[in-house]
Amino acid sequence: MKLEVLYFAWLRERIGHPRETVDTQAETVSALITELRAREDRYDLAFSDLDAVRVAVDQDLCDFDTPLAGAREVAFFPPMTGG
Amino acid sequence: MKLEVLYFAWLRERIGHPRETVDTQAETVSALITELRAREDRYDLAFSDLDAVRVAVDQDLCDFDTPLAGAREVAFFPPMTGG
Amino acid sequence: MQIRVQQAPFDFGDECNRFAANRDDTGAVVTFCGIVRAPEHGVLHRMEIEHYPGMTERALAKIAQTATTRWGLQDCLVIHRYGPLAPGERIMMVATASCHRSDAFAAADFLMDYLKSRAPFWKKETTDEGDGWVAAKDADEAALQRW
Amino acid sequence: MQIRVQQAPFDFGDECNRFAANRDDTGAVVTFCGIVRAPEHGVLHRMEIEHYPGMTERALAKIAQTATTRWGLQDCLVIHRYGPLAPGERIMMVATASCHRSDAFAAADFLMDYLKSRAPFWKKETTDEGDGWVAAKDADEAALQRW
Repeated sequence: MKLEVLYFAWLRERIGHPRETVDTQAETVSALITELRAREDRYDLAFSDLDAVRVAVDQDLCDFDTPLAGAREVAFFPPMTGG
Repeated sequence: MKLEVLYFAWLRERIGHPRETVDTQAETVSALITELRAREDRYDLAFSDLDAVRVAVDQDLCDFDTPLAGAREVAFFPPMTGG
Repeated sequence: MQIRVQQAPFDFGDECNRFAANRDDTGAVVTFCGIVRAPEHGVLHRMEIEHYPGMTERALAKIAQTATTRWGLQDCLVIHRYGPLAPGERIMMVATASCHRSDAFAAADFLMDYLKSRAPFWKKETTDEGDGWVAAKDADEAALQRW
Repeated sequence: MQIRVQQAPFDFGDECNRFAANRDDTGAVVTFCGIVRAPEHGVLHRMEIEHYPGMTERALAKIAQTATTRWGLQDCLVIHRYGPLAPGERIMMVATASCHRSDAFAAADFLMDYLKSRAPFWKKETTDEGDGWVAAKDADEAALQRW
């Protein structure tokens, strides 16, 4: 399946681009992260501390074990600092 | 001693005037209330439920057993409803 | 710290803007505005606020000083009107400025609780059912125990 | 209920006045305004706020809806800016309207806590010591437990 994958804040900076289309068979967010980390060092580095990473699937915050079946957009970002 | 005695809200309405000068030897607020109640029915009525009366001596909220020595102004009023 | 007790209307928005201006080292401003609203029963024609000139300013300054010290406020403002007011009119406002939002919120909440039960104001309502002094609520007195 | 996510500045006072207008049956309006302030260390030159278009509006609407239902608000407003901001500039505001002050205060406090840690905004500071993304505070995450 094709997923739009988005990165924000320092994840975007470390990975080097704000979004990309990923062709993947990953069944969960965790599996997708494993695939991305295997690609290149900059991905591996960006995801090296998952305590500092949050994820949203189709614009809803969720956990790393969330299934990706039917998903169109996955976003990775650090803990939010609004307000 | 001479005291300025002030009344607010329904105490003012029941007693019929907003302030008066009272010549008294009352040693405490309680004693002053006893003197006032003895004057006329309207005073007696105004002070008949002391749970509904608050007092300030020289513009500070206080208790009924507060001494009046040195005081210049005593005010009686219902519980406050600002805001 | 500013305390104003006045019969004249005030402009809530202008006061908010003035209060929040030039605050490079303030992170958080909280404001509260009290509005004359319809009573539990009947149709409100008018509200009249009586106060105790002199003591009112003293009591408000003391409450504001306590809040400023307790929450390390950079500034606080209290405006309270007296005299006749129509439904929908703005009765009073408070504003607090602090580095952190939790302090600004707590201080504004505290100011309101104390101002409500410890500043010498009394409200009289004129409704289609007649005149009456607004009774103090047990809940307002109880709210002071939070602090 | 109104949610606005925008790069342009907003006028805090005008928004307060508009929000508090025509509210005969509202007793209480609480507003909060967040201001860009100096960081713990160094001199702040600039702040940049990044956000996640689409999700931001969704997340804010959900938080505002929860507050409205939980405290029976008559209305609430959230404005949040993104893009470059200078020290002293107003970042965001919330406003709540309710019959009773306790509901208006609690709802505004809740909105701020959730908006801070659950809406997709990220702050980057440029100081005389360099650039850096503002770290989320444990205290902000802990604050959510209050609700």
